[in-house]
Amino acid sequence: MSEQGAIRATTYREAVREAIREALLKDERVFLMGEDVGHYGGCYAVSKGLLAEFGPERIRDTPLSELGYVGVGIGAAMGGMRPIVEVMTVNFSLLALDQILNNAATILHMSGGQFNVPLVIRMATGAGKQLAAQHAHSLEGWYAHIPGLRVLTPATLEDARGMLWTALQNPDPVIIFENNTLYNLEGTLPEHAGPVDIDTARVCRPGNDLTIITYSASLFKSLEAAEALAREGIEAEVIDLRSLRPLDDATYLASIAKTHRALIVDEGWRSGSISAEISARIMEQAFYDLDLSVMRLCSAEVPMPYAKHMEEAALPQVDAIIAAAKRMVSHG
Amino acid sequence: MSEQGAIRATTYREAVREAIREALLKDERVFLMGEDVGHYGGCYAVSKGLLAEFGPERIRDTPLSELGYVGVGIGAAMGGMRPIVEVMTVNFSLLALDQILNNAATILHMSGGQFNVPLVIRMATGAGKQLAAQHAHSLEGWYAHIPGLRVLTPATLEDARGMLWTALQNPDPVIIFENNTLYNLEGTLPEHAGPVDIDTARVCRPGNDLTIITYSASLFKSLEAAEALAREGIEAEVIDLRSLRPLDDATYLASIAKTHRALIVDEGWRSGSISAEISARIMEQAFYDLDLSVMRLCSAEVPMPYAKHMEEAALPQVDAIIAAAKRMVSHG
Amino acid sequence: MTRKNEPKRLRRLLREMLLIRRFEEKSAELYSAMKIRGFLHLYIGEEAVAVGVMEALTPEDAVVATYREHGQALARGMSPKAIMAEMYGKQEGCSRGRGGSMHLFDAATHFYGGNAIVGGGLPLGVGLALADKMQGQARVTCCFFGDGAVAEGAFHESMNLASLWKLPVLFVCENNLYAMGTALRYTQAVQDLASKGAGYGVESAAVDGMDVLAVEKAARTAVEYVRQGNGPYFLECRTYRFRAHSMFDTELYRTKEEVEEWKSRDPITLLARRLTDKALISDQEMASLEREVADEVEAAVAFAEAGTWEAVEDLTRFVYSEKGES
Amino acid sequence: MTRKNEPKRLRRLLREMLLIRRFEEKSAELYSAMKIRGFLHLYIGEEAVAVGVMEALTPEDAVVATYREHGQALARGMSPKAIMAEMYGKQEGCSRGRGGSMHLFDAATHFYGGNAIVGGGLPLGVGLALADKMQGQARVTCCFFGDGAVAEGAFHESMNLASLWKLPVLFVCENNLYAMGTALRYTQAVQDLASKGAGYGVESAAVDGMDVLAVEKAARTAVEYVRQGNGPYFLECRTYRFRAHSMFDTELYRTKEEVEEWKSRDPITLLARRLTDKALISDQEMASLEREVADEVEAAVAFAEAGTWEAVEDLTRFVYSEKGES
Ligand SMILES: Cc1ncc(C[n+]2csc(CCOP(=O)(O)OP(=O)(O)O)c2C)c(N)n1
Ligand SMILES: Cc1ncc(C[n+]2csc(CCOP(=O)(O)OP(=O)(O)O)c2C)c(N)n1
Ligand SMILES: [Mg+2]
Ligand SMILES: [Mg+2]
Repeated sequence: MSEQGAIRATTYREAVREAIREALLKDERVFLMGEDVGHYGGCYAVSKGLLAEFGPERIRDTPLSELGYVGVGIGAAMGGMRPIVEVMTVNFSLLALDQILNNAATILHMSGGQFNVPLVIRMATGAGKQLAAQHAHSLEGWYAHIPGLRVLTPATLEDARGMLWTALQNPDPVIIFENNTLYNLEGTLPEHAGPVDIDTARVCRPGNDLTIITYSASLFKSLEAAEALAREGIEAEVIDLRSLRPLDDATYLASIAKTHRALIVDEGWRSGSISAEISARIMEQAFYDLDLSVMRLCSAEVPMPYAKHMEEAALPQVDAIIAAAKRMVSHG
Repeated sequence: MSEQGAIRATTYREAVREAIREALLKDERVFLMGEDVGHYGGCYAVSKGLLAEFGPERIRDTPLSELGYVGVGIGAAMGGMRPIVEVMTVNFSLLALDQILNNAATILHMSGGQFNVPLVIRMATGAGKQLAAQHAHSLEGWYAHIPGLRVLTPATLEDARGMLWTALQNPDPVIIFENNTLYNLEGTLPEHAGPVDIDTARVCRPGNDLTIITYSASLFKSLEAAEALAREGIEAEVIDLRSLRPLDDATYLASIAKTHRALIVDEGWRSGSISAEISARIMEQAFYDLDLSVMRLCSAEVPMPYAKHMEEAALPQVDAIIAAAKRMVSHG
Repeated sequence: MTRKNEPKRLRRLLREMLLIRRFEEKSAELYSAMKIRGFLHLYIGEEAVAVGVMEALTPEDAVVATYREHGQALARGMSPKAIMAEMYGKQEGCSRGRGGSMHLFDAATHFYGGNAIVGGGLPLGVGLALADKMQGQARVTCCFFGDGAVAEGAFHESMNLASLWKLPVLFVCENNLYAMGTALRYTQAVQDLASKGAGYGVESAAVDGMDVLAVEKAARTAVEYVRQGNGPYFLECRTYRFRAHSMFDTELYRTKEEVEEWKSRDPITLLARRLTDKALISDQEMASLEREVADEVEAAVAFAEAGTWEAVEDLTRFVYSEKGES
Repeated sequence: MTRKNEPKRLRRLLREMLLIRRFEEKSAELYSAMKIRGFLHLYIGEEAVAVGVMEALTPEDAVVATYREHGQALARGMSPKAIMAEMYGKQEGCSRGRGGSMHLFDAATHFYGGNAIVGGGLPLGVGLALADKMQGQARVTCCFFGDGAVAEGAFHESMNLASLWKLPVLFVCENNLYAMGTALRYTQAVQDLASKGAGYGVESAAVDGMDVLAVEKAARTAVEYVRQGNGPYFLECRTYRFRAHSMFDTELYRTKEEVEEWKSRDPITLLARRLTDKALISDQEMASLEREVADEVEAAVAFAEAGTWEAVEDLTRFVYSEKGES
C-alpha cells in the first residue's frame, strides 16, 4: 500500500468534488461560486452535498450573470480570497470573456506587478451529448491564446483530483476545462490522492512508430486507437498535453525525435486551433526530425449539429485516428 | 483615364467613409449603428458628416451596450435590414462575443438554413498608439477561428474603399477589422473606385527568394522590409492575406512553390495565432516545397504595455522582418 | 372575438394547451426511450402563457423564444410533425435535425428560434423590432424569456434600447420562480420582476400565468400598446413548471408540497373547469378533444419515425449560405 | 471634524481640488509636448466628486476607478510624482510605465486601478467587497464610473449582485451628461440615473457634483449606510467635464454656451468663493496655496523627467507572477 493509501473506485465527477472539498477544508479563503452550484448541486452534479457541508457563503449560488460573477471572482481574488468560479459551460463563458481577458489576464501587467489575480475558473466543455450549437463547442484551445492565463485540461481521474489544488496555489488566473463526457468516467484513485503538477505533458502510452498528441476527452479515443493499432503492429506513443497554456513543448518534441511522425487529435475547430499552434511549433523546432508533415484531426468547422450521426461525424473519432495513423506510418 | 474616373488623393479614413456613404446611398436597408458614430462623428472620425447627411435613424448612436446593440444588429439583419455595426475596438467586442459566436455565426446552421444573418460588423484593431492593455490588442486572427463568420482585414485604400460593399452583399456575417494606425494612411484612388473581391489574397510585391505572408498594418512594415532587402539583392514576395476567414491558401502556396521559404508577419499574440494556422497549412500542403521551416514573427505574448519603447518591442518591426528574412535566405 | 364565437374560441384555447401537454408528455416518454436526446425542457404547467400570449398576436407578428419553446412553437401553429421530427434529429424536422429541442425555427410562422443562451434572444428581438420600425411595418415582436434571464446584462441592455428607440417589442417574462434549480430569491435582490420596467421607462404588468384568459387579456392590452407605437411593453407571467428543469434534474431545490400546490392550479384544469361549469363543453366533447390531440401527437410521432437521416456528407452545409439564398 | 478644524479642512479640500486641476492642466501641456501619449482623459470640472467622496472614506477603504482617474488617484493620496512618471512611461511610474494614464494602480493606498473598459470595474468592486465581507473586514469599496457605464450589462449585474449579497460597495456615478460625444438623452430611456437603484433595491441619492461639500455630505451618508452593513449604495454626482473627452475630441456634440454655463459653477471657484466670503482664506493664503500646488506639480514633472526607461529585456515580466509574489 503506497503512502497515498488504499486504492478506491471513483469517478471523474467525484474526483472533482473531492478536490473542491479538500480545498474548502484546507484553506478558508477558498469558496465555490457559480450558477446552480448550491441548491441544485451543480449542473453536472459535481458539487452535490457541498452546500449542506459548507453552507451558502462558501457554496454560493449566483444569478445568471456570467460577466458579473466572473468579475466578482476576480475582485474577490484581488481582495484576498481564493475563489473557484464555475461557469456551466465554455459556451456561456463568452459572456464573461471581457472580464477574463481584459481584467483577469491583464491586471498584474497593467499594475506593474502590484496586483495578481489568484482565481480559478472551472468550465465544462465539449460535445458528444447532442446539445447542439450553443452548448457543445470546445473552446479551451482558443482560450490558450491569451497571455496571463493558464489553461488546464484534466482528462484523467488523477488530474481531475489533483489539478485544482495546484491551480489554487498559482498566483495567477487558471482556467480548468472539464469535458462533459468525462464526468461519468470510472476508475480508481488512491485514498489520499493529492495535488499534481500542472506544468508537464504526460506520455500515457509509449510507442516508437508515431506520436499522437492530444488532450481531454480525445485522450481516450487516442488510447483506444493506439490499442487497435498495436494489434496491427503499430506502436503509437500517446501524449496527454494536460496544460494548453503553457504548452510543454519538450515532452512532445522528445517523442517526435524518436518517432518522426506526429498526429494531433483535437476536439476544437480546425482553423486556428491549438493543434495549429502545436503543428507550427513542431515545424519550428523539429523540422528535420519529421519524416512527413504533422497531421491534425480536429472537429469539422461547423456549429455543432444536434442529430447524433451528424455530431459524431463532426468530431474526431477512433476510426479516423486509426486510419490517419496507418496512412502516416505506411508513408514514411 | 480608366473607367473608374480620375485619380484623387485620399486617406484610409475617407475611403471607409466613402464606402459607408455609398452603401447608404445605394441601399436603403443599410444603416450604421454604434457608439459615437453620430453626434461625435465616430471615435476615429470615420463617420464625420454622415449624421447630417443621413439623419439619426440611419446613423444611429447607441448606448454603451456592446452585447445589446450587436445583438440588435443580428436581429435587424434577420428582419430585412443590412446593418453596419461599428464596435469601437476589438477589445470591447469581447462584451459582444456571445452574440457574435452563439447567434450570428450559428443561426443559419441551427435553423437548418432558414435564417441567414447578413450583418457587417466593423471594428478598429491593433496597437501602435500607446493605448495599453485594454485598447491595443489584435484579435482579428482569433476571430478567424469561428465557423460561420467571414473575417476581413483591409490594409490598402482600395480595400478600405471596396470591401464594405462586397461584405454587405454577403448573406452571412462579415467582420471587417480596420487597424487604427491606418486611418491616416494617404494615397490615391480612382474617383469611382468600387467593390473589390473578398475571396483572394493579393501578391503586393513579386519576388523569388522568400514569401512574406502578412495582413493589415503589418503589410506596410513587410513592404518596407522588402525594399530594404531588395537593396541587398534579396527579392521577397509580399502577400496581403486580405481575408483571414476563409484563408486563400492557393495564393501563398503558389508563391512558396516558387520561393521555398515562408515568413509570416502577424500583429497577433504568437501562440494560437492565425500565423500558426497558416504555418500548419503550409506544412500540410507544401511540406516538400519548403527549404526550411516556416517562420513566424508575431507580437510578444504580453498584454500591451503603455511605454512607447515597450510597445514597439512587443510588436513585429521592420528590422526584425529584415533580419528574419536574411537568416532564412542565407540558410537555404 | 364576437360573443357568439366565444365558446368555440375557448375550446380552441383548451385544445391548444392540451396539445402542448400531450405532445410533451409523449416527448418525455420518447426521451426515456432514447428517441429524443440532448436537453429536453418541458413546458408542462406553463401552457397558459404561450397560448394566451399567442392568441393576442397576429400571424405576421414575430416570435423569439428560449430552449423551453415547444409550447410557443405549437401555439404559434408550427407543425407538431416538424417539431417531433426535429427532436428525433431527422431531416424532415423544422431545423433539419440540426437544432433539436432547443432550436426550433420556422420562417413560415416567423418563429425566430429557440435560443439556448439565457437572455440571448432579447437583443435579437429588439433588432427584429428595429428592422420593422425602420421598414414601416406594423409588426410586433414577442420575445419570451424566463425569470433567470432578468439577471443577465442582455436584459438590461435590451430593455433600455427598446425603450430608448420606442421599438415594437413585447417582452414576456415567464416567471416560474426558478432558474434551473436556483430560486428567484437567491438570484434577484428585487423579486417583483414587473417593477423592473420602471428603470427603463417600459410600461409593465404582471399577470397570473396559470389563467389563460387572464394572460390573453393582459397580452392584448400589451400588444395594443406596442402596436400603437408607444414602444415596448414588459409582461410578467407568474407561472410554474410542473416537471423538472430538464430530464437530468433531481429537483432537490423545491418541495413536493410546493409543486402540488401549483399543480392544483393547473392551467388546463382551470380552463376545462370553467368551460364545464358554464356548460360550454360536454364530457363527450372533452373526450373527443383528447382523442383529436392524441391522434395529432401520434401522427407527429409516426412522421418523425418515418423521417430520414440527413446525409453525413452534408455536414458542413448551412455554415454559410448557399448560392441564391441571400 | 471638529468645528475648530473646519477652516483648515476646507482649505485642504480646496488644495486637493486645485492640485488635480493644475496637475491636469500641466498634463495637457505635456501631452501637446508629446511627453505624455496614449489617451489622456481630463477630470477638470469634476474635481469636487473625487475630493468630496474620498473625504468620506478612510485610508483602509478600497477604490476602483475608470480611465478618467487622475482626480481619484490624487485625492486618494497617491504620489503625483508616481502618477506623472507613469504617464511618461517611466519605470518609476505607479504602474512601472506599463499602464499609462488609464491604468494608475497603487497597492499602498488600495487603489485598484484605472479600468478602461467602460463598466469593467464594477464587478471588480463588488468582488473586493465580497472578499471583505467574507473576511469580516469593515472596509468599504468605492467604485467610480460614468453615466455611460450605466447602460452596460455590467452595471445591471453588479448592482443586483451587490444588493442580493448586501455587500459594502459604494457605487459612485459621475454623471457628466456625456459618454464621449453622446449625450445621455441619446443613450438612456430614463435619464434620472439615481432612480435606477430602485430596480435593485439599492439605496440611492443624487447630489450636485459641483459642490464639494454637498458631495462630501452625501458620501458620508452613503458610506455610513454601507459601513453599517446595510448593503450597497448608489450615489449619482451631477457634474460636467470642462474639457474634451480626450485629447482627440473636437467637441461637435455640445455647445460653447452649455460649457460656459457649467464653467460658471466651477467647483474650485465655488469653494474658494465660499471661503473668501466667510473670510476663511486670505488672498495671500490663496496665493500660497497656488504656489504650493504649482511646486508639487513641478516636482512631479521633474521626477518624471528624471525617471528611467524599463529595460526592453523585461518586456514579458508581469504577464505571470514572479516567484514569491503570491
Ligand atoms: C447564458 C447561459 N447561462 C446558463 C445557461 C444554463 N441554463 C439553461 S436554462 C437555465 C435556467 C434559466 O432559467 P429561466 O430563465 O428562469 O428559464 P426557465 O428554464 O425557468 O424557463 C440555465 C442556468 C444557459 N443556457 N445560458
Ligand atoms: C466597453 C467599452 N466601450 C467603449 C469604450 C470607449 N469609451 C471610452 S470612454 C467612453 C465614454 C464613457 O462615458 P462615461 O461612462 O459617461 O464616462 P466619462 O468618460 O464621461 O467620464 C467610451 C465610449 C470603452 N473604453 N469601453
Ligand atoms: Mg425560470
Ligand atoms: Mg460621462
